[in-house]
Amino acid sequence: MVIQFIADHNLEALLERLRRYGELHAPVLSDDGVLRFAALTQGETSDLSALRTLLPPKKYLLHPQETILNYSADTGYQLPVEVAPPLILLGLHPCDLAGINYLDRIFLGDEPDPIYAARRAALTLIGVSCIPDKFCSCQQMISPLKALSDLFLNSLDDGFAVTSASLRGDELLEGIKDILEEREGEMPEDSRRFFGHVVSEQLRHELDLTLPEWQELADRCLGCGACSICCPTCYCFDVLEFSGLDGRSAVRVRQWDNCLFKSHAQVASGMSFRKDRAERFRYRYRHKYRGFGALQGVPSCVGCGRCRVVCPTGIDLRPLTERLEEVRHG
Amino acid sequence: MRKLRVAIAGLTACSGCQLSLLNCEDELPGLLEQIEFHYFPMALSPALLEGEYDAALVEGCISMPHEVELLQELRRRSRYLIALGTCAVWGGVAALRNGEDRELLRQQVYGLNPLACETFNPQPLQSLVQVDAAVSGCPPEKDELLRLLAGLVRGALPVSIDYPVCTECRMRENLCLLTERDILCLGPLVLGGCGARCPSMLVPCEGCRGPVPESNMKEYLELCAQKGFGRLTVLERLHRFCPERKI
Amino acid sequence: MVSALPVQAAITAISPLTADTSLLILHTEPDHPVASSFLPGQFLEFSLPGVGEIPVSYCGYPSVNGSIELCIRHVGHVTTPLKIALPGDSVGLRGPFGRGFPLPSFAGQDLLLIAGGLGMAPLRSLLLALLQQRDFSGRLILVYGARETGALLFLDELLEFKKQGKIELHLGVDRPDFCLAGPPDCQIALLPTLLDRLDIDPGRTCAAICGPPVVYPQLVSSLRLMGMADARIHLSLERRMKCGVGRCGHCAVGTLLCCVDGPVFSNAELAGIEEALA
Amino acid sequence: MSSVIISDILTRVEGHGSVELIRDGGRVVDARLNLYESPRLFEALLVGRRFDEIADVACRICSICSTVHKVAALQAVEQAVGVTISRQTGLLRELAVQGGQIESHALHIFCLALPDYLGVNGIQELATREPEKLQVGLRIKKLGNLIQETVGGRAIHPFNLLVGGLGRVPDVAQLQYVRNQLAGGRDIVDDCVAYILNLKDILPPLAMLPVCAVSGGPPLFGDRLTTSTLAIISAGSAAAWLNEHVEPHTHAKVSHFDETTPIMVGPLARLTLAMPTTYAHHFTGNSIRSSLKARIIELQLAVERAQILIEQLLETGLKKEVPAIAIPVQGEGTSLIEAPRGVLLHSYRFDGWGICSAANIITPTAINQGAIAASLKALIAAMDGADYDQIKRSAKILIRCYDPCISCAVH
Ligand SMILES: Cc1cc2nc3c(=O)[nH]c(=O)nc-3n(C[C@H](O)[C@H](O)[C@H](O)COP(=O)(O)OP(=O)(O)OC[C@H]3O[C@@H](n4cnc5c(N)ncnc54)[C@H](O)[C@@H]3O)c2cc1C
Ligand code: SF4
Ligand code: SF4
Ligand code: SF4
Repeated sequence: MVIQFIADHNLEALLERLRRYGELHAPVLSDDGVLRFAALTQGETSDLSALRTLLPPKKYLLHPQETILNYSADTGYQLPVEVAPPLILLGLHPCDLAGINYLDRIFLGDEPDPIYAARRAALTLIGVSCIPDKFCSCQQMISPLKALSDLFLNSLDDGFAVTSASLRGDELLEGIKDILEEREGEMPEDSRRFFGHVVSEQLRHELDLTLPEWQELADRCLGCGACSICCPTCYCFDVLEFSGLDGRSAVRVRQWDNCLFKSHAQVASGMSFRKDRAERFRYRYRHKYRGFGALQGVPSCVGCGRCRVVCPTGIDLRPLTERLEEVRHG
Repeated sequence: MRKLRVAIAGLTACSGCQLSLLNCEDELPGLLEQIEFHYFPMALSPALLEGEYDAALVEGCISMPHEVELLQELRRRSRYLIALGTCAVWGGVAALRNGEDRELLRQQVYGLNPLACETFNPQPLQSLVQVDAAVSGCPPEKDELLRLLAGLVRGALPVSIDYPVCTECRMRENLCLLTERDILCLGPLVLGGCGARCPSMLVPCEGCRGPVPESNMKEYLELCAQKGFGRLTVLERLHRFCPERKI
Repeated sequence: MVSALPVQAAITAISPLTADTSLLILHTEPDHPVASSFLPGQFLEFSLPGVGEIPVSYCGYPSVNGSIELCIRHVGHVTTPLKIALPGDSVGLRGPFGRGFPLPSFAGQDLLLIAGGLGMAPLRSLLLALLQQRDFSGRLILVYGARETGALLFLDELLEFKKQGKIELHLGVDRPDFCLAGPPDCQIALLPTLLDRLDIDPGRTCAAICGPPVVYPQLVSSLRLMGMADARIHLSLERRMKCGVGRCGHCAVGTLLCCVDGPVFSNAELAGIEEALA
Repeated sequence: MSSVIISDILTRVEGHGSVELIRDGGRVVDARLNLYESPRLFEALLVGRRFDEIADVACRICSICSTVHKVAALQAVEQAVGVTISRQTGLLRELAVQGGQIESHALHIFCLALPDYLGVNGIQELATREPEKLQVGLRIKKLGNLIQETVGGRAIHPFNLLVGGLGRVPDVAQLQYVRNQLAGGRDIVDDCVAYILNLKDILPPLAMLPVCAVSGGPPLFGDRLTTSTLAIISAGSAAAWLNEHVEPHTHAKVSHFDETTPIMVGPLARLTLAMPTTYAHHFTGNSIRSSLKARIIELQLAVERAQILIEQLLETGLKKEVPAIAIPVQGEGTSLIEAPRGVLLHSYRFDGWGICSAANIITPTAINQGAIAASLKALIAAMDGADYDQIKRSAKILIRCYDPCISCAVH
C-alpha cells in the first residue's frame, strides 16, 4: 500500500507550510514546565510525542470565561460578533480529537451555539498518534475511531504517515505535496478507539448504585475542580450578568462550572438535589459514562487521563470499575 | 434616575478595601457620576451620617465600642449592609491571635501602661449585625468591587462564589505548586474570585479570601502530611485571615 | 438563533399578588413565539438587564398581541431587584422552552391539579387552557395549598370559577392568618392531607402537580395509594437552569435534562432516578 | 475658667483620628490630636510567626504604604536570618517602593489635600467642579499602581515580594510597558509641579521644625538616620533614639527626643536634607504649610528615579531567578526606609527555628505626632483672635499637611 510520508527532517518545513493556513498552535512547554496548547512562534518546534497538555483543546472552543451577550438600553441584547481567525491546531492526540467531536455534538446540534460554531469553523485539526501511559484509559475502548481530524499524522520510525479525512485535509495535503514522499508500506493501525464502552452496560448500572466506594472516593475529593476543568468533554457552564457602570449597559458571560460544586444543583429555595459531595461525585461519573439529554447513553470519557493526573489526591475510578468487573466475573 | 446613595466606612483595618475603590482610577470619575458617596471619611468631608443609604460598604472588623455604635447606626440607616474585604467578612489578620488573652497581647505592645481604650477580640461584622452581602479578599479585587457597585445601581446584590482558588488556577493553566512543587498552597481550601493571582506568579495562595464552603480539611491535612507539612504549620497558615477556626 | 438571543419586552404592569409575589404583565412583539405559542407547563427565560436571567413558568394563556403573564416570587438575586421595577422598564425574554403538560393525553380524562404555593403559576396556565374548551376533559379538580391565607394566589379568580361550577376547588393553608378571614371551605392542612378526602376514579384521572420539591415524594405516594398509575402522574420539576437549551448542564435529573426533556415529567419517566424528587 | 473641648473627626486622611480644640470663652487656647484608631497589636501578632510569614502579615498594617512596609519587613527579616538578595531583586524592590511613593503622593495631593485649596468636599465635588484635576491626579496615581502591580503582583499588599527574591520576575515586555507609560506621563507630572508650586498658601507661615530622614542608600533607602541638627543615628540604635512612649489621647506611641524638641519626618524633611537647587526658593521659611509642594516635587523625583531603575534593569536584561533560600538561624534585624510619610522602622528578633520572638515597628505618623502638636500650637498662636470655625478648618488642614496615616501610626 502506498502511504504519504513526511520525514522528521521535514517537520520544520511542515510547520512553515501550515502557517499559511492560519495561526499555528501546538503543545508548548512553558518556562514553568507546564505543557499547554499555545501559539507556536516562528522557529519554535513542538514535541509532538509529548503526552498531554494541562488544559484540553476545548479552551479554544469554550473559553474559561466569555461574553455571550451584550446589552444596551437602546438596542437590547445583542449577540457578540465572534471574529475567529483561522487556527491550525497541531498535535491533537486521538483522545483530544474525540473530545472535540463530543463537544461538537453538544454545541453544533439542532441549534448551533453561535460562538462555538464560529470558532469551530475556523479550526483545522491535525491529529498525531501517540503512545498511552499509565494514566490513559483509551486502550479500554473498543468501538471504531471515526475520522475526527482534518489531517492525521501517524508516527513511524523516522517520520509520519499522513492521511486526510476531510476536504480541508485534502487542501492541506495538496499544499504540502512537495515535502511528502510516497512510500510503500503498511499504514500503522491506531489501536485506540473511542466512544466505546469503557465499562459494560451492566457495570454502569452497578456504578449508579449507592455503593460504599463512592463515599470513600468522595472523602478524598478536595472539591478543587481540577478534574472537570481539565476534562476534554466537561462543558457545564455558569451564566452571570454584569451591569455596566453607566447603568445602561451590561454583559452576560458564561464560565466553566463544575458539578462537584455545591451550588451546581441548587434551586431557589436553597435546596439542592445533590446534597453532599458523595452524591455529586457519583453524579459526575454517572454523567461521564451515561451522558444525558440528547447524548443520553453516549459515554463522554475519552480516556485522556487528565483527571487522574491533575487530582491532588490521585483519585482514579479505574480500580473501582475493575473491582466491580471482577466481582461480577469471579 | 436617582443616584445611588452610599456610605463607605472603615472600622479596624488597613483602609485597603477603601483604597481599592480609590484605585479604580479609570472608573472612579464615572462612579462618582452614578453614585453619591455621601459618607466616606477617607475621601470626603465632613464625616456625617445623615438620612438613609441604599448601601453601606463597611471595611474592617470590630474591636472597639465606638465601632459597634457606628456599625449599628449604619445598619439602621442602610437598605443593604455589605461586608467589604476579609477583615469585615472573616476577621482578617487583626484577629490572628483571637484565641489568646487580648490583655496579654496588649501588654506585649503597650506594656503595663493601661491604654485609655477598650479593645476586644476583633470580630467579623456578621457577629454583630445582619450582613446582606460580602466581598472577600485582602484586598478585594477591583473587578468585584466595581461589579458590586454596578449591581447595586440596578438594585442587585452580588452573586456569591463557591469555588476554590484552584479552579481558577487550573483555568489559567498554571503549574500546581502543591502537587508539582510540594509548596504549601492553600488553593483547595480558599474561596476563588481572585483569578488565582498568587499561584499565577508562583507564590502559594495564602488564603486571603477566606474559606470556601464545604472544604475538605481532613483530606487536605492528610495530603500536606504526606508532603511533610505538620498539622500545626498548616493550621497556622490557614488561620492567617480567618482565625475563628471556621475552616 | 431565537434560543440564544432574548427578545426585548416591556413591563406593562406589575402588581403585588401577595407580600412576596407579583403578577407581571409583559408586552413584546406581536406574534412572537415567546408569547404566542407555548403549552401550559413550558417556561421562558426571563432576563432583567444587568442583573441576570431566570427560568419562569408561563402562568397565563398564549396571546397573539405579544402580551405575557408571569407570576414572580421575590426571593433572590434577580427577583429582588424586580420588586422595584416599574411599568415601562425593559426586560429580555427567550422561549418557550421545555416540554409542557401532555394535553392530548388529557382528552376525556378527569384532571386532578395539585398546586403548592407558587406552583399555582404553571397550573393556572393549564387550568386556563382546559377551561378554554371545557368539554375537552372530564372533571377539573384543583387542590391548592399555600403557607397561609394571604399567600393563596389568584384566589378571586379561582373562587369565581368554582362559583360558576367550572372546577372543583379544595383549598388549604399550613396555618391561618391572624387578620385575614380565610376563603370559604379553606382547610388548615398540609398539601398531602388535602388529598385524603378526595373521591376520584384513578383509572380515568390524570394528575398534574407543581409545588415545592419537598412535598413531591409524599404527594406521589398518596396518589399511588389511591390507585393512580405512574404514567398518569405528571410533575413539573424545578432545577437550576442557566441556558434553557440543554447545554449548561445544571438541570440534569439523572440522564434527563429538565430544560429539554421536562420540566414536566410523568412519574413513570422518573422511575429509578434517585435525585428526581427531593 | 470654662474651658470646653470640642472634638472633630479628621477626614481625607487614612485611619481614625480627631482634632480637639480647647476653647476658653471665645478663644481657642489649645489643640490636640487624638488618634483613636483601634490598635491591632501587630507587634504582638507577629510574635510566634515564622520568618517567612512576617512581611505578609506586617504589610497589612497599612494599604497605602503596604509595599514599603513589606520591603521594610523583608529587609529586617533578611538581615536577621542572613539572606542576601541579588542586585536585580534590590532594583525591583526599589522600583516598587518608588511606585508606592508615586501612588501615595498622587492620592494625597489630588484626592485628599487639593480639595482644601479648591474649596470642595473631596473627590465627589472634585469630580463635578474640577473634573480635569481629578482625572490628571488619577492618571498619575495609576502610574504608581502600575509599577506596584508589575513588581509586586498587586497594588495593595504585594504578594510577589518574598524573603530572598520574587515569586515571578517581571519580564522585559512588562517593564517596557511601564517605561512607556512613565514616559507618557512625564509631561503631565511636570505640568502638575508647576500648578501646585503656584498654589496660594492657605495657612499662615509657621516656624520650621528640626527634621530627620533615612540616608546612606539610594533614594528612600539607607541604614541610618540623619537630622537637621546634624546627628547621625545607625539603624541599630534608631529605635532607642526614637524613644517611644505610651501617652493618653492617642493609641499611637509617641517619640520623645533628647531635648523634647519634636522632630518632623516626611517629604518636607527629606527635601530639607537634600533639596534640589531648582526648587529651593519655594521653601524659604515656608515650613509645613508647603508640604503639598514638597510632595509634588517628590512625586516628580520618584517618577524620574523609577525611570532610571527601569533603564538599569532593562540594560542588564531580566533574569529568571528563584528566591534565595533562607535557613532559619537565631538573629536580629532592623531596617530603616522612607515611607511616603517619612521614616519607617521594622525590627525583628528570631529564635533558632526562625520563629519571631520580638517585633518593633515605628511608623512616620507616630513620629510626627510631636511635630503635629507643635505645629498646632503655633497655628493657634498665629491665628489668635480669628473666628473659631476658621481655626478649626485650618487646624484640620494643618494636620492634613502631615498626611497622617493613622492605621500605620497605631498598628
Ligand atoms: C421550570 C421552572 C419554572 C419556574 N417558574 C417560576 C415562576 O413562575 N415564578 C417564580 O417566581 N419562580 C419560578 N421558578 C423559580 C425561579 O426560577 C427561581 O425563583 C429564580 O431562579 C430565583 O432567582 P433569583 O436570582 O432571584 O434567586 P437566587 O439568587 O438564585 O436565590 C434564590 C434563593 O435561593 C437561595 N440561594 C441561592 N443561592 C444560594 C446558595 N449558594 N446557598 C444557599 N442558598 C442560596 C437564596 O437564599 C434565595 O432564597 C421556576 C423555576 C423553574 C426551573
Ligand atoms: S481533581 Fe480530585 S480533588 Fe479535585 S475535584 Fe476532582 S476529584 Fe476532587
Ligand atoms: S497551585 Fe495552589 S491554587 Fe493552583 S491548583 Fe495548585 S493547589 Fe490549587
Ligand atoms: S491566590 Fe490566595 S492569597 Fe492570592 S489573592 Fe487569591 S486568595 Fe488571596
